[in-house]
Amino acid sequence: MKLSLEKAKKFYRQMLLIRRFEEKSAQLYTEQKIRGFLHLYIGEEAVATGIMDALTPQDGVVATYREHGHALVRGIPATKVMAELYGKMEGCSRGRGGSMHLFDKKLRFYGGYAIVGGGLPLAVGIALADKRMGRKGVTVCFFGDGAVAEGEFHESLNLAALWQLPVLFVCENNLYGMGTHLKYAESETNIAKKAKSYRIEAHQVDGMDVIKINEAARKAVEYVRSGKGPQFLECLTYRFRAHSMFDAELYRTKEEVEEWKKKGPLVTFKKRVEELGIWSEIDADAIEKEVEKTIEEAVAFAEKGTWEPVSDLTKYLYSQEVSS
Amino acid sequence: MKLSLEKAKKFYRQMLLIRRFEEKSAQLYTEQKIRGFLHLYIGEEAVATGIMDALTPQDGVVATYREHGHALVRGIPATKVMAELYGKMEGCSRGRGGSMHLFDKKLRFYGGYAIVGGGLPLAVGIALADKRMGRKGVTVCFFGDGAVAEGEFHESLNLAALWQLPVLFVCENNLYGMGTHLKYAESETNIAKKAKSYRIEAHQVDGMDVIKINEAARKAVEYVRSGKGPQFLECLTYRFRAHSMFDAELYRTKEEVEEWKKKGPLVTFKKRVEELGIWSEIDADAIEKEVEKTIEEAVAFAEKGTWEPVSDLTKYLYSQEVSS
Amino acid sequence: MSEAKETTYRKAVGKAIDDAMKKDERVFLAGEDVGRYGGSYAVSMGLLEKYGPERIVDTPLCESGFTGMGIGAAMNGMRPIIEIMTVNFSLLALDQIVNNASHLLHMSGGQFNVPLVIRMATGAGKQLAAQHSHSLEGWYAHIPGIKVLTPATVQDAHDMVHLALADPDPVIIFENALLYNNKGTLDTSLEPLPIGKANVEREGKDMTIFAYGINLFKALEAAETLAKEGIEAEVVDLRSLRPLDDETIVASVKKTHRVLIVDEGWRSGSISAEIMARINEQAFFELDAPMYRVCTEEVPIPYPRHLEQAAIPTPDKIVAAAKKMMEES
Amino acid sequence: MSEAKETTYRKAVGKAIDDAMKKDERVFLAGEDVGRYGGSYAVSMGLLEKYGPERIVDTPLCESGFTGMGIGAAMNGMRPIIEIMTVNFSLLALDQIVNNASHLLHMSGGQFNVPLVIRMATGAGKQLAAQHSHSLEGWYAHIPGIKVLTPATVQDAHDMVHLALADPDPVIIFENALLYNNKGTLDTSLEPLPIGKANVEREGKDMTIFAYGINLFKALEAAETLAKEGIEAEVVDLRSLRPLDDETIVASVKKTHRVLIVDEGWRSGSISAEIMARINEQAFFELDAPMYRVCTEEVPIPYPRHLEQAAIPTPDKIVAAAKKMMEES
Ligand SMILES: Cc1ncc(C[n+]2csc(CCOP(=O)(O)OP(=O)(O)O)c2C)c(N)n1
Ligand SMILES: Cc1ncc(C[n+]2csc(CCOP(=O)(O)OP(=O)(O)O)c2C)c(N)n1
Ligand SMILES: [Mg+2]
Ligand SMILES: [Mg+2]
Repeated sequence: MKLSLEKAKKFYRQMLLIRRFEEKSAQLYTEQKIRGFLHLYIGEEAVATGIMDALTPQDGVVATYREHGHALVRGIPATKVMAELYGKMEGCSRGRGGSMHLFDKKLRFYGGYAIVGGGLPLAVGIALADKRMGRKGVTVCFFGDGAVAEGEFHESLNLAALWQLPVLFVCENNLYGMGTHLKYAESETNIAKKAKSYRIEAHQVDGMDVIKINEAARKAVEYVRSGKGPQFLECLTYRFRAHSMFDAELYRTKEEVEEWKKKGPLVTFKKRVEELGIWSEIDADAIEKEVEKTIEEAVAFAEKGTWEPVSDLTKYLYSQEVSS
Repeated sequence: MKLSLEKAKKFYRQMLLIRRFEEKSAQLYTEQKIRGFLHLYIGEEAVATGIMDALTPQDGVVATYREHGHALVRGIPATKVMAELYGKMEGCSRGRGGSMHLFDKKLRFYGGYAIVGGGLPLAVGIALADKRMGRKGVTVCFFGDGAVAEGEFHESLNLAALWQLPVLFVCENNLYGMGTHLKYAESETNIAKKAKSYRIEAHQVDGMDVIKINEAARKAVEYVRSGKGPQFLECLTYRFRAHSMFDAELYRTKEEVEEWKKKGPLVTFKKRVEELGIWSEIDADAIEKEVEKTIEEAVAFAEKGTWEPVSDLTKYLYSQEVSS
Repeated sequence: MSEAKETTYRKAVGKAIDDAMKKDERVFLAGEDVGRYGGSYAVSMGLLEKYGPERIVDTPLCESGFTGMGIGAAMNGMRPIIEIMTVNFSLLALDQIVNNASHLLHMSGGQFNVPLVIRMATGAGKQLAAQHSHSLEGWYAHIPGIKVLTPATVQDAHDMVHLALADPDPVIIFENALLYNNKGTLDTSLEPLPIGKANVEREGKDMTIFAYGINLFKALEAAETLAKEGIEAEVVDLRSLRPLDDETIVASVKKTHRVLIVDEGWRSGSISAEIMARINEQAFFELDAPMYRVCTEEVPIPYPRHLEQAAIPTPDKIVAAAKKMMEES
Repeated sequence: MSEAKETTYRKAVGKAIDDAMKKDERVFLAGEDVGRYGGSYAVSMGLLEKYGPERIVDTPLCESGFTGMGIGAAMNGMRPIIEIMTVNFSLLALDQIVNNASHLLHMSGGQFNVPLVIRMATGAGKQLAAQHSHSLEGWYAHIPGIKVLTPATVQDAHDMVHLALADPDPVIIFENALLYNNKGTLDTSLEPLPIGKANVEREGKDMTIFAYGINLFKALEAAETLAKEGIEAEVVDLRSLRPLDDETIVASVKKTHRVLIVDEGWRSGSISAEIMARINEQAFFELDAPMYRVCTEEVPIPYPRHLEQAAIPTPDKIVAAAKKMMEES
């Protein structure tokens, strides 16, 4: 396993960016600057970071409602993501989507979807289009362990496997769908095994270790890009915060959360990089400051942002103006 | 393997009844006595016959739109089934359902369903009720290979396995969903294997051999009734006739059909029973006559049947009369 | 003897479920996160401890599967309450609701009734954006074979659970998510107003405002404002969208001769249209002016508050429409 | 130069798909049994041989999966035609249609349009009973962000495929299954009448009958009968249920002052109600009588012919309603 210093710094910066961005968002939520639902990715930063690094601009991304991290790491500027959380017109979805619906067409970031499982068939179609049009893109589709029980999971995996489409399915198994533990949701809790039953190559990966995830992702993306069909990664991770901002967390113990925090992505990263002997070469303080600055700028940008005029309410219902 | 003469006769009579009943139905369809869709079970008679014999009156049955055989063997009189195909009020669904919607509450025949996959969640619920109410019933759910791709298949198998419900899933794998061969529908064509991925005990059975099906069904029903959870039987069979009456059968060759006919359920039965040395004791002619008579009576009954008055059109929209 | 108590809409629903489960072994509650999480809107908080996981059933995410499960259980003698977390996810279960639940009794020739209760949260107003802000109760009312209830008051939030459970056929209850915190009086000694009866919440002579669910309160607020300007609006709580109470509707039209309908569905094909159609059919010559409706703008609901409020009915919009109507006749 | 030819509705749709596929590499057809079977209504017969299985795509049974696939492919540059065998099965795909296809452009702030065409067979009249006889096109018209087309004529059966493919947004085409064998004239040299334009099929002065799809022909037949009794009915083919052509509708009302709407949806919440609502809003004072509608009885469609016919609109029922209306004013 090799890891360049450059890459190590990048991973650290990205994971920290997600972490701090979301801590700030949580605070802004209590200040009512951000409203609606806010699902934090804290604890799971390694997944988006490790996967996204394996992609190129020609690849596509389909995400869920817990997608701040994916959006940031895919390259949507923190300014535009924050403005979106504020609901400002300068946001990446013009402020209309908010936390659950981040989009960026140029980056082939196909969006955050808030119907659990609803993004999977789209990923199949995006990949089908790439294949048919002779492009080399890989479509990465993120979803949670909870989505696995939905019919669309089944339908999409079958289609992708049947037609050998270039999809990389990434299941972020954080053990819970809201308050429901995986063991209360699935008769078979090994999700990678389920994926294999569609004849899809599937692997379980330590979802707290960005380096391992990145390795697995590079192999998977290469495999998919070479035309061998879809692949499936189950990333074993954990959500440190509540499901959304309205969750009393009755379904798990504080101890359980604390146990997982000990192996959180930043902790694990530091340990791994120390083992590699390059932690000392990473100027963590500088990165922390840099991230802090990015977030300050993001907030300032969002604060300065403007509200979409009410007269635009029906704009973009259709591509052209249509009278009803 | 034991097979009493009594049982052998019963199987033969039942399979023949289905065969002749449907041959007659096909003829009546060309005479326009029967309308709408008519999906024939011819070639697959061994499945319903072998399974149903393993059930008791406390068990429930959920079927598809190809369910004449299931209805007859479960015990709905041929008269009432034929009257239903005619659309007469004396039919088992008051004439309203026709071929695709045979019901009989007393026999716990929960109906023919025409939305592929739509019956599976119902079977889960029926079984759940039996379990919760401390009854010993087993719910048998029939569906085709085509249904396997539907999301509801996935959702239902997971629920039944997760909650260890008394469901016996019976997949009638006749290789085609309309004109689509299984290999064009499933990345994994071994359906029993798919079922196992939910941690459901699953077996493939020769769907042309009523004796083997019956053996497998008896074991499966015992297993399910004892509270061990659901079980899954994949019966490998074949449909000899067109999908419905409007099918040019462009998707398969005459030769393929002829090959399968050589191992059809009646042919296979005779061979097996000859091996057992009891074929000579079955008076096949007498059974043929008996069946013929049953069908004549059924047609006469249907012909004599009456039409539900138009004034009853809105009856049973609700259990009690409701003004809109 | 009156047993009126102050409580919340949330607790009123929870109490009704609790009481029903105590009384009737056949009743169970199933849905996503109804148990260990405590209910996504905390309606079933505490019930898991009381009744255990066999009667307060946390389901996996599979709306079609667990709704169909409820139908099957109802056909086989139980009285399931299926909670679909919000109406937005119910689209995944529509096949089961339309093709099975609503059709079974009729298509089986009267054999299999489906005593199923489905509850779901509905409505916009919480800045949850496009995929989490639907108000489809009026759309559901198109389906024959089901009943569609829309409790607005705390009393109805409670009573309708019991009415639905007592009904031999499938009943869907739409609980507007913004109402859960509402406070009001619950009197469990009262005989519930039956399914299919609308309720005149405020008498008036100049026009009738028909509304249901949360919009009842917006209509009442608008009526107060209008009263100050000398316009006396009658406000009718529809309560049930299927069946609609034609009798009460027409009686009010005959009294006021002017109609304004408020509903949170998208305008085209809303329940407002159906009410207008019926009034046209049954009381055309009673009308002094064209009927008006205040509905939701025909767009996916955007996230920011100002756009969300611009999209959905508000007291201001109701007042404005009412005044315009008065001028026109 | 006119190139009018006699053909069938079925062949007109097939030809349009064929021509579009020839012209535009981005177009493909996907759905259950569109290929090897030849299409469940034989619309795509022969196309597999011509275009191969990558462009005439037989899908497994998974309506949600392959509809969502079509949305994704459309977002990524293709022009998919998704065939959902019949509207009855489309309920399984509704989440994809409502929450994704119809919402994406708006909720992404104008970034992702979805140039998707969905075709499905609709309607009763073939004795297919409760689960196979829905007419939900009017219901679909409630959804903002999609367009809903209902070709009645052979010309429209053809043209609307091209109109839909040229449209940058999701368009659903409802083909009434009883029309596939209809014969009529197809002139491919004609400029298609755009989406959203209704068409006056028959001029008249005494009343307007609005209809679409197969009911256009029932309305025309009724108009002939009425003409014999001295009642001159104008017959308007709505063509598109979303958007509705308010202009043509109102113009006709201003001319005839009496309105009868025929549609095959269940009455409550049908598109007829919406049309009544709009006429009430836009032309109330033009009406000489209450508006009438002939819709489907609010029951699951029963199998036997006499009950099925009793449930759905027929020329007789239209004539009877028309006469009653004439008497009432
Ligand atoms: C179809 C659907 N059902 C229910 C919900 C409500 N809901 C939102 S997130 C969630 C849990 C999803 O869990 P998982 O897929 O594991 O993702 P996680 O939140 O853990 O990242 C639920 C039930 C929804 N959004 N969509
Ligand atoms: C949800 C749904 N999609 C499509 C159809 C149309 N259809 C009816 S039967 C059938 C094939 C089903 O195949 P299978 O499950 O293998 O059953 P078989 O007919 O072979 O017995 C199809 C596509 C349907 N009835 N329901
Ligand atoms: Mg999870
Ligand atoms: Mg089959």
